Amino acid sequence: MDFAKIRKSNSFSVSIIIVFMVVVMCFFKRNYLSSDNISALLKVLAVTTLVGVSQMISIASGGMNVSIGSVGAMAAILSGLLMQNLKVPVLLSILIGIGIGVLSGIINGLLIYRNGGVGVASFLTTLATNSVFIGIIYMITTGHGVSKIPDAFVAIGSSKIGPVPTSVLIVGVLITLVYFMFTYTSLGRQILAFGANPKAAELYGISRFKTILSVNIIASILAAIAGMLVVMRVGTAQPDIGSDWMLQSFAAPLIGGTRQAGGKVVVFGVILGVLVLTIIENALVHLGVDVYWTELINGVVIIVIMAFDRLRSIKN
Amino acid sequence: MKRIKQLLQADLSSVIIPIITIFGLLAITSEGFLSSYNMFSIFQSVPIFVIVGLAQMIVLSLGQMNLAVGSIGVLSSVVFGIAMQNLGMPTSVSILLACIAGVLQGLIQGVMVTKSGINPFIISLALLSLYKGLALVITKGQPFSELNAGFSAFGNLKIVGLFPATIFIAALVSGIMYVLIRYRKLGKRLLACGANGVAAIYSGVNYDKTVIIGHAISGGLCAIAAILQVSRFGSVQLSIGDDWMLTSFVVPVLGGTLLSGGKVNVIGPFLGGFLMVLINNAIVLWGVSSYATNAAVGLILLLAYEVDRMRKKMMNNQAKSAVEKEA
Amino acid sequence: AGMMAGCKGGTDSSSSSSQTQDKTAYDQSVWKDVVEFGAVDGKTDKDYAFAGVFGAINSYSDPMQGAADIAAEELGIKATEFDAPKDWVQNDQNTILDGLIAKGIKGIYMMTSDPVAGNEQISKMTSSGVPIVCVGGSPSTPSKATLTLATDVYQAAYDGTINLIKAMGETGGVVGLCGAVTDTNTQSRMEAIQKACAEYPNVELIQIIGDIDESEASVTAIENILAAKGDQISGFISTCYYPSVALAKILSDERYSNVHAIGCDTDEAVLDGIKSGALDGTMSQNPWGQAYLATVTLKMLTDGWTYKADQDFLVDSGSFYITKDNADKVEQTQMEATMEMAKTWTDRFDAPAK
Amino acid sequence: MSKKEEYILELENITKIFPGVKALDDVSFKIKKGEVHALVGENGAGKSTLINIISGVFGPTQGSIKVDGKEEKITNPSKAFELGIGVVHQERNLIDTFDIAENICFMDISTGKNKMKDKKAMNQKAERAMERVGLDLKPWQGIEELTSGKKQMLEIARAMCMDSKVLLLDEPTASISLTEADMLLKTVKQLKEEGVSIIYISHKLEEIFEIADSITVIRDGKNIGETLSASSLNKDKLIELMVGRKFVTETYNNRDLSKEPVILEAKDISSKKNPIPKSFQLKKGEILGWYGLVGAGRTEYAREIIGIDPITNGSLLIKGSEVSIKSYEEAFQRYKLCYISENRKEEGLFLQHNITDNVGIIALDQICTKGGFISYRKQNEITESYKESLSIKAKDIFVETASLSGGNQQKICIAKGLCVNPEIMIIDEPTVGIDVNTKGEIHKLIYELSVQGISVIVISSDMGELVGIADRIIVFRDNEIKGELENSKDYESMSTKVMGSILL
Ligand SMILES: Nc1ncnc2c1ncn2[C@@H]1O[C@H](COP(=O)(O)OP(=O)(O)OP(=O)(O)O)[C@@H](O)[C@H]1O
Ligand SMILES: Nc1ncnc2c1ncn2[C@@H]1O[C@H](COP(=O)(O)OP(=O)(O)OP(=O)(O)O)[C@@H](O)[C@H]1O
Ligand SMILES: [Mg+2]
Ligand SMILES: [Mg+2]
Repeated sequence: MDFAKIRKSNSFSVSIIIVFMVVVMCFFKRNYLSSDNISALLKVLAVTTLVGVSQMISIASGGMNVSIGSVGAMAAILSGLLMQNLKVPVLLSILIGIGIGVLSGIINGLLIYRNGGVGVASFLTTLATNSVFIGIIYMITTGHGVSKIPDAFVAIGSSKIGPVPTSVLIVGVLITLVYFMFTYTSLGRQILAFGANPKAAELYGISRFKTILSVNIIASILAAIAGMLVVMRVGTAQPDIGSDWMLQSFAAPLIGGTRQAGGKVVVFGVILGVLVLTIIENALVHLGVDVYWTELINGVVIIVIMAFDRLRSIKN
Repeated sequence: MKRIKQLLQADLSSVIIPIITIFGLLAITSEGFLSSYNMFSIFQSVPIFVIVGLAQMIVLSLGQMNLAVGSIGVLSSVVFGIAMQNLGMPTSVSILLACIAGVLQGLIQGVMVTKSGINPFIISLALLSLYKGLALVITKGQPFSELNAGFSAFGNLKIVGLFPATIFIAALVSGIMYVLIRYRKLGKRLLACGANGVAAIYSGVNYDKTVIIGHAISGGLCAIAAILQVSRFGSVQLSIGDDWMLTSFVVPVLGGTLLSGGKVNVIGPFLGGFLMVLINNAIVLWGVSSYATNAAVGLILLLAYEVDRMRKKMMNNQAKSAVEKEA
Repeated sequence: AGMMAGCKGGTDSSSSSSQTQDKTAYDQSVWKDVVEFGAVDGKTDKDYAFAGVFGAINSYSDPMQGAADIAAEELGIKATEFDAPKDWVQNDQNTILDGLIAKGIKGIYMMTSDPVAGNEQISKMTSSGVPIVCVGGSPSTPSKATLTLATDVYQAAYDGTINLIKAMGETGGVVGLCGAVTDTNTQSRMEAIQKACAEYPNVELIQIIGDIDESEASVTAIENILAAKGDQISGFISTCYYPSVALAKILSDERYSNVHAIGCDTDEAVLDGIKSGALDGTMSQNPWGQAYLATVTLKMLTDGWTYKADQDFLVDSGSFYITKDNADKVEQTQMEATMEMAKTWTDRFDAPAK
Repeated sequence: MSKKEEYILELENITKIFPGVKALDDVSFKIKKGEVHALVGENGAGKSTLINIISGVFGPTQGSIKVDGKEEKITNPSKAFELGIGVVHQERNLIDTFDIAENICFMDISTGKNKMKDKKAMNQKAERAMERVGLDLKPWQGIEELTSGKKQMLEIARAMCMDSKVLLLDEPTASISLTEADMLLKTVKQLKEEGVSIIYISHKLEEIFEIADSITVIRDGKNIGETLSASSLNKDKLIELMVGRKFVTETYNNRDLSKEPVILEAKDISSKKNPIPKSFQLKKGEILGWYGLVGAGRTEYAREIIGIDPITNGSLLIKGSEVSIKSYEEAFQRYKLCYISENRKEEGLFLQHNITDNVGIIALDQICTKGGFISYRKQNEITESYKESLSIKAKDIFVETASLSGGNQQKICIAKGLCVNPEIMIIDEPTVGIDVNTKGEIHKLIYELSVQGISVIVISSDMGELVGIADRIIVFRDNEIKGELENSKDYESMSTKVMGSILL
């Protein structure tokens, strides 16, 4: 990759903005880059990145998945309940949590396939399954969190390996795997081809069924892991986990350069997108912005960032 | 049997059949269901669902999404509140101002979507924060509760002891939208832009203008929904619209609007809204835990898909066998 | 657990038909000979079908149905129902309320999902002859509800902040954590925090963070503010549930052992936080007493009692500062305070004319 | 036994019924190893449907297929590839977000044979494939900006590198230039030498006679008679078989337009994309042909004139007065200047809409009542009349345009252009993918329009077409106008002149 190409990329302009935001924040707040704040940022970053990557995979295949949050919550609640009530070992619970992801991925995948496959169908179907999943969560928990989570489980989230929080490391590994999948494996390329032009992909031998199923399983596994990471971070498994993931999950990959219509992903761009979102959130707290202004500023900053990216791409 | 087949073939069967089924079941199993209190309450919930659904539908018909429906609603109602409470304007002027505010917000969204080249989804997302934020900054979160008494009464006005006045507004708005989409040039242009933007341009349609108008109408509808909500609550509330987004998608989709743009069913949202309200009502009347509300709505949505598939399959088979017979 | 019972809903309670009702509970209660047992004046059991509806699914309302059913048993009426919308959405609550009335519920104790918007629904219900008693938090006034049994949210937030400041040794920086800023109750809580902080010259209100009544958002916000201004913060006052749970988790870290915090509600996670020392205490209200007295009130209103015009609309049901010392006796504390109120409860009403 | 083995592909009694249409009715034919088998027939005859069945896109309602003498159920495209059947479909099927190499080596990706991506091997493979079809592009280039001709060649390159025993080519030359087509035909011949069997569909009968060994004619979903050897037929006879009656090509006489006023004049128009200034004049009632090879810049020039791409320099005069057109809407509404795109799927049709709605959107003014309300009765009448006059083959006017055959879709695009009563029409490649019969009808239509006083610019890469109908021909090459010729209506002399000016 030569520099000229990098300079033209969307990731580059988003990076500039991130650096700019950090510099401004450092100017106002000397301790902005304190290790405390960096670790606070990283912890949020980990979960949101996973959520964004999960959505990115769906977008890549030309679909949308609005049930990410409820899948995450289901995995979190069920693994939590198993550990709390049945004293199931931590590792097994995690595996079962991932299993929930696989299962809901299969459900989503089958229904989406049955309902036609891409775009519309995936949005609607996951809208429906999301409602069902949330219903299930609330029927199981009656709205109560699972608070007796074993320390060993929570420790995974709060521990560090070297200077890096374990959760960040887990997400780092996962996102690298996803990058690898999209760049080097034929499954990844198949997903992209299907996303860009489902008809052509099918005419030339890509199975609609397999693609949709694998996309949804992978996306749901990531969502399930994200849900459990939240539990590790928060210390309890609350039924409201994932309730605010939907918009972030779309915003992060799209800001990061993923093509909304499918077929093109910038895997590490998701991290940039998440950085933008979390830095805004973090900065608003640091600057002590009045509660009534946070929403407004949030909106304005996102528009400014996207406008900047746009201006640069016009110039190029 | 033939009747049932015919019914299944109707475009709206995927919403009408569940409505009839649930209505029938409720009427049989629950004695309170047909009470005038309950009927009134049901009809009272429908209008806002319908109009919010229409607001989303018109943007869906363009092949886009309006995530900011709720925020447009809340900012419009704040304008309404300021006009009526702080400036002492008469009701009609306040309503007009609120609608203008809604149209304006939609207009801004439309202009940004067409002219800025920024991803429409992100624009809508950002405006969602921006409009809501603006409403909060203006009001500091304070509601407006000193509204014109007559206006507040309107939201709970009964006609013939059964129908809330607001449902007539919803019917009127649906009717106007129906005519607009089906019988006016604008409607054809909207659908064309949704189906294939480039082809629309080559058919002499001003794409940008049409998209902007579509968003503006959507904004206006959000404002109308907000005003109805205000009149039902009797106050301007900054949480108005917080719960609209999901509804706005579910209602038109239950009513048969394709999410990919280019095809809509204007009567659909009315029925879709009615179905949603019926489901919610059934859950309380049958004493099902309200936790199941979500699950039920989801299942109905999936069911709508099944019915639709059955319908298409049947029609295809019929057409096929017709060809075979000919031969 | 109380909520699951609500799911079954409309199941016939044992008291529905027979005359051979168990009056032992009545005989031992404070209501003996004051409020009549069972249906009166040719009314039937059906006229005493009551329900409770909370503003959202929330652990605050956990003790309510149990308390209401104790009252129902004491007074010889049907067991109550309980329900709540998933989120604080007035429209959803309206659907539940209207459905219950259609189903034949004749009296409701409730907390509005939105204090202002819920008022119109209260008017609608009362005008169709269903008495309403508000609990948990007051709707905006004037309201058609008979009365409100609640803790004054302003007072509770104020008291909580004062308790925090005392725990801090009356000096240091305070951070307030609040729920939805569109809620008028949140606004009064914010005012209360500001006022309490202003009363102490050495106490500075660093910031109030709003809109974080969610499990993830609250953790993020608290971590962010600790990273930003950790050295200035001596205490947190939380006025809603999720931030309280988050504080219990985050402040259990040794580094924050000198940061004080007062939570809200008495959920297990919060009480555990108090026991472990992460939180200094929590502001408990009295949901048990609210539901208990509200049910009694509904029965009285149906019997023909009327609320005296000179009585306050808002009846303080008390709030308690729960610390390590009384963390095990939360419900008991609430019951005791309630029974104290119950002794003079009927004084607030005019007895039915015979 | 030995005789049977000669056939690589045998179709037996294939019937395909779509809801409402019997697309194929008892079609049978056989293909020998190493022969080029042409399928000809009018638009909507069922050729593409047949291709789709052989390549596993959908199954037949009845009938069976034998590959190499063995009966096979080809249930999906992958199965077809496994059996060694490669295909280039009528519509473009490339992945826009993939680069050239990935598109060419798409089968490696879709079959998942090579689990890991080997970029280098892929690039080499792609380069070899492109060389074979005469494409000079870099394998790592993106494809979004390629012209439609290049894209078509890419698809052919992809089909070539599948190493198939049978290759199905559905109108591969419809939108490519003559040189590219020559290259393609050469490759086809070479493949034939290598023993590959080819099914070749085209409406260009010259090509058929150039390469086909045997020909099967399909009319209304049935095959007409047995398969014929190409040498036993001539063009007229073939057309007669296709159309079902004797077919006469009309000739249009030269007209004297010297007294007609100039209605459209472009003076040194250039744009950012095309800095070379170009001028031309169009008279009232004239048919002006724009000839050029694919990619010569005709479409772009037209887009500048109709206000879609902005003009940087030069001036445009309509009826003598200078105009500045800012959008196509303006050109269309105000100046009655109408353009029909060469790209019917992307720029012409609303595929999910039915025929009436496709026509209605452009004829809004005609179908509206005085009060501005749309009259569906009028919309149907107008559509019905065009269905008749252009003989659009569809069950009725309420079918989705997506389900129509390619040629019929093109006719709808033309109907769309006609129904606005334009004063000036620019028709870009009007007869791509159109059968001979309809082609004649469209030419007649264009001629009649010009007689009514409408001025028409016909952009075409088909010299015969232009020589047949144009009054004057402008020749484009590399974004430049290379010459302007009066049409003598004599194909031989005109083509030498045109080629002369292109090479100039
Ligand atoms: N998916 C479909 N659904 C319904 N009808 C279809 C479908 N595909 C094709 N048809 C119909 O089948 C008939 C044959 O179409 P086909 O595309 O095979 O024609 P063709 O011979 O390839 O014509 P052309 O030369 O115009 O490409 C047409 O009448 C067409 O409308
Ligand atoms: N992506 C591209 N990169 C570079 N040049 C391009 C690109 N796309 C088109 N061109 C060039 O633009 C010019 C005009 O193309 P245009 O499509 O207008 O030609 P045309 O004569 O109409 O041919 P066609 O029959 O393909 O429409 C050609 O020189 C072509 O090579
Ligand atoms: Mg074809
Ligand atoms: Mg062209």
